[in-house]
Amino acid sequence: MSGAGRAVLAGLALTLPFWLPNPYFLHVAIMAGIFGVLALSLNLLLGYTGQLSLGHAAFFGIGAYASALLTLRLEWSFWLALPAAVALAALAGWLIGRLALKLRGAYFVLVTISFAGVVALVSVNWMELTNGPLGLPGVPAPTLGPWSLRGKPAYYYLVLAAVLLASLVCRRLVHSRIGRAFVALRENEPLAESVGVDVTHYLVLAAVVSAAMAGLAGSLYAHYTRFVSPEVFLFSYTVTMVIMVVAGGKGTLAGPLVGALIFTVLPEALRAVVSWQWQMLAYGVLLILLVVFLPRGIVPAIAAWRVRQAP
Amino acid sequence: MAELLQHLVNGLVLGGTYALLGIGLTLIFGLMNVVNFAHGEFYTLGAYATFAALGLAGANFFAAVLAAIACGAVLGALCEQALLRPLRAESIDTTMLVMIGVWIAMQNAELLIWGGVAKSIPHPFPTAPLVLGPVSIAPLRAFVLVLAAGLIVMAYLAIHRTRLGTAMRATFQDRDTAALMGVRIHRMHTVTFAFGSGLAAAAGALLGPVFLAYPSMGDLASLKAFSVVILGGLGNLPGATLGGLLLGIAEELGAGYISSGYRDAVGFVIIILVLLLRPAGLFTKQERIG
Amino acid sequence: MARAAGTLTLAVRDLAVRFGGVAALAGVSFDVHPGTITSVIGPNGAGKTTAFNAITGYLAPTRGRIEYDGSPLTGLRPSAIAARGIVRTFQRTSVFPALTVADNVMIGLHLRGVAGLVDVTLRRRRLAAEESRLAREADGILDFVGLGRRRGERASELPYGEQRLVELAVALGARPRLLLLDEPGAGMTTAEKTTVTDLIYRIRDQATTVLLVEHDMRMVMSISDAVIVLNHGRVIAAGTPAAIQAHPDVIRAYLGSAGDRA
Amino acid sequence: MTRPLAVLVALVATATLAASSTVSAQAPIKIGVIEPLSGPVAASGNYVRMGAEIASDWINARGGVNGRKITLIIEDNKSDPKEAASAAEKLIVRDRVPAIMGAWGSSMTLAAMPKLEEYGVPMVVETSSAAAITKRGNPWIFRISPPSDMEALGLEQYVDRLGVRRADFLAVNTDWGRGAIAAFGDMLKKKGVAVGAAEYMDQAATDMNAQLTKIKGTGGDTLFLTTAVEQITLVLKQAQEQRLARKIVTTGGSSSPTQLIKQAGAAAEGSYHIVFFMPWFPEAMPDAKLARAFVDEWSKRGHPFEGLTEGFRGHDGIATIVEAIRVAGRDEPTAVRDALWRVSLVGVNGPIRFEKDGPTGKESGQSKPSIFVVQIRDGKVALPDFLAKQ
Repeated sequence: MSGAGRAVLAGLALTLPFWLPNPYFLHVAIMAGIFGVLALSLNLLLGYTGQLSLGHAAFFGIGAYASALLTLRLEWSFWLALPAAVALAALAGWLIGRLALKLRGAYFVLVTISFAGVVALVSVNWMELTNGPLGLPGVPAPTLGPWSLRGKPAYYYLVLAAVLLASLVCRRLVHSRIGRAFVALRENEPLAESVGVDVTHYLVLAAVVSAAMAGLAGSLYAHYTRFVSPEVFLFSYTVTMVIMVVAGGKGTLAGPLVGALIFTVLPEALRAVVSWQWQMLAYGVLLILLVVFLPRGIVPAIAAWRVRQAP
Repeated sequence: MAELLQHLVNGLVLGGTYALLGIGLTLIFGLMNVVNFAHGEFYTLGAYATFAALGLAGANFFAAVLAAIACGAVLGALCEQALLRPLRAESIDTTMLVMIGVWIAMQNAELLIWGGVAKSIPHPFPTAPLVLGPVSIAPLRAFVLVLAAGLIVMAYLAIHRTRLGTAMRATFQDRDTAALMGVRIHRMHTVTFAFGSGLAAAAGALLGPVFLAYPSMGDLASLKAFSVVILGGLGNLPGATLGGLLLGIAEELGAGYISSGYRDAVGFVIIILVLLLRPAGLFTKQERIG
Repeated sequence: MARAAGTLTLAVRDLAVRFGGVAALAGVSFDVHPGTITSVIGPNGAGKTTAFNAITGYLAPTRGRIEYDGSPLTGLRPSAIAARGIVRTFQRTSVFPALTVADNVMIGLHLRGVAGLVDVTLRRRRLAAEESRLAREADGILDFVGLGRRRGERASELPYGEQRLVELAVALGARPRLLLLDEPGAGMTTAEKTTVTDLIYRIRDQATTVLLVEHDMRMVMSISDAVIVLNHGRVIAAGTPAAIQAHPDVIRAYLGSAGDRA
Repeated sequence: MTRPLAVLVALVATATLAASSTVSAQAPIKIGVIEPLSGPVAASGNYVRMGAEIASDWINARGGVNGRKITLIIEDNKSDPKEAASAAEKLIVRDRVPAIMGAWGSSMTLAAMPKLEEYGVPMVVETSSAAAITKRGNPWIFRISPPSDMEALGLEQYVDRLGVRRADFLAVNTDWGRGAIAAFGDMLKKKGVAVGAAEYMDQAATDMNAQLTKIKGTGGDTLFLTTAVEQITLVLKQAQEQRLARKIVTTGGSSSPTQLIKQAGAAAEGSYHIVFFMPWFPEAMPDAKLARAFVDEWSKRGHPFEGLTEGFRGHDGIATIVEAIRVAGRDEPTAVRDALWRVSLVGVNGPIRFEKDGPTGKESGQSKPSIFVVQIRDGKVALPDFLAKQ
């Protein structure tokens, strides 16, 4: 993207609360931001190391529950609970990374699904800790000094900061020996090992960073909706992340964000244009069309198109 | 003791249903390498097709089951030709995403057509249980278990003992050589997907009457099918069968003796353990590396 | 022959590898001396690549010992062995296909960088300095192998001969002290083989010991300081090229195996 | 145009269309409805929607309220709390509804509640049973369905006549099931009934044989069953296969005995069901005429009879909101909220009037609905012996 394009985009993002016609759109923007962080997180594993995690909702949920419990039960400040939630999710990522590092492809997928399944069942059944299926209502909104970040514009900037942070981390990682090691594992694992890329170390590292980012999104989600229930572990959340990453363009920095924006706006847009009977059907059909016409995702398709335009 | 026996019988019956779900997917996922999230929807389709054939066309129960299988196979073939064929050069994630789209679209189309109310599918078997000493089993479930075993054996023979099956396996093991030997690659893809989808529909047709038919019934079916396929080893029909039985019995005993709230967790933990200890699946000979 | 007295770079002792019931290596021992080019030859299935895989940690030997500079390598993972300075190439062309030639080499330079997660996320300047240093090194290696003008192209789009050079450049990125080349000349034209032979000399001259598996006897006999002959998983001869060419067992093995396979 | 561009343009166009919402001046009064219309409990959500539509059509046929017609804006929460919150936000901000009815499941309702507080819009809760909903101090919540403990108290008077001595529980592993086990367990213990096993099943589970085998081993006489009608059907069938000889009592009012007779057949024989509407005996309902009219209208529309036990909730919820708008005299959220405290009407279930519940100063409204018990006998829905004889 050109410098001018980037400046316009930054300007739009920074001024969004001032020109969006109503808070509902800001709500959509906040959800898109939270899912943007999630999509970036999944993309680190799927797009760069080539390992598909279908248990990513687990890290999201762990982040959400950790943050909610620490602020509700121990009355920690949001600013302490947030890093703690990130750390706990990262720990879970480390565990999964260690457990599953010998597994690839379908087997890795199933271990991550199973892990998420176990965590979800714990959230339902461990009543004393999680309040079970009743969930945790009344998660406090964050405050910053004397100001509450309860309002949507303030929370929007918080989420925007998180999105920027997550994309910055991704960008730096990708353009470093760590990111290259991730890609090397995806492209040719034996060759990567032959020049000293430690498979275990980098797969676990990718899982940890990815899980930490998902935990960040989970904490932001908990303090935004102010209600956490076992549904945060729903498989459909993971599926949504996969849709965002793959349709946006896996293995690109912008793809997950574009995917998150489109696939958060799309269901809300469908609410407005199609009656409820047809919404999910339309969503599925649009997804199929998108994959058939742009199999590599939106961002790579645009990049390829631009290359063709400028010979 | 009587309770344990009953749990084991229950587990066997449940495992049989899991195996039935798994064999279709082990072809599509194991051989074709398509992460088919829509597998459960073909199962749902089988159940609704049976319901429609019985209720609307007034067909005989067994004819309805056959019609449902045909329905699943035809739709599977269409799906393969229209969506998967153009994406054959793309990565496994791309085909997975298109199947996620099919999953969402099919499930909501079913909701639109049939409404959300569960349908009970009538069957010709008596409802009173067969009592054998301390244990009991419903005649329908016993029938399904026998038929599932029959279907599994048939599928095995079709794949390992017929020319078509040989061509099928050749296609996915070494596509170029198979093409050189005159196998029509495109057609083998379509046939395999149709075969797998037909088996899923068969599972739906048989299990629909045991349970109920409703639009989201395929979600759980997909999850269990994936578990069974991976437990048994990709593309391995006897493995999928044993994997199904293992999962069924483990869940049953877990719910019976540990905690019913953690029932599915027992299955998940077994999957994790199996994959950690035998990464290529429980019933596959370890491949050598190098 | 340039041979430093006393220390061996690589010492393989009684190495055995079995696959199921088949013995791919049945007790192999040989030495590689520092600063030399040593070739391993033998008919197909003699166990050459298996030996490479065992030395570089890609498979665990059933029995035996591998020592490098006096300390054992057995049990180490490939990446740890690479970190000790032993780098290999593969028999079949092995590159990072979707990446540019320059990025391929940058991955090869993995061990030349030190940036960890903290550097990458927090120490921007240090990261930038490392990145530009690595980029310069990559340029140097690409010029060395003669791929300077291909740096922006995708590795998978290069012709076969150049892909093998990319592979070599990736391996050189790790600054090997012992480089194991698995059939570097296979499938190449005579002109390309000359280029590769020349490169191998230049690599040796940069104080890298080279261990080579190769089928082209002319190439082997012209560049090797020492030759080891394997057949049916055993060493049947070892010595200078001249000695090997005259060795009766070697002649028999090659003719015999040709007869067996006919 | 190239393909990537065409797809992008299509997506952007959809989004833009969505953005250009039209609000006209003298439009009908909008009322928001949030129900699970797709997903695992879609059937129940859709029945509630059908009931709401009947109420809306009836009100409009009578000339609307305050001289204006009403129109329902229906949103699907897909059984996902996130979607419920989004739907509430959309209804409040985009559609500017003065009140909402919803959102079936308790976790959906709980997730939507912060939005009500944020914007100051009241919600009439038609189904959710979690105690927390009215205890949290959200003054925008008005519930017409009974929380589990109220339902348990409603059953208390019949415990002896049902002959419950030793009870086991089987419930869906959600807030609803867990809440029911706690509430009914407490009530039964107070009555001196022994409580045996408490087993759970996943919302999507279809095979409950393991739980039933375990329950069979406790030697109790009554099984309390709390889940949606689909799972009740499966449990009844599988209980028959397992030869589980128990009185079965279903709680929660979502059992739809007619559907059970159809789908579980003989396996449903003898089971008792707590319901909040008895469409089989409209004359026995508090407002017999209304109940009869509702049943007739329902069948006239071709809706399945078995949906009535769920569908009445939609009618009563919308009727309550419209009554509040009438009392308030305008369709402004705060006025409607204040008016909700003053409404008194008779719905299909019976009288609806809100009493204060929850922390002082921030009370939620809780109505005290009527609770009934029916039994399936000889393939028909009947009043239990002990009630019929009265």
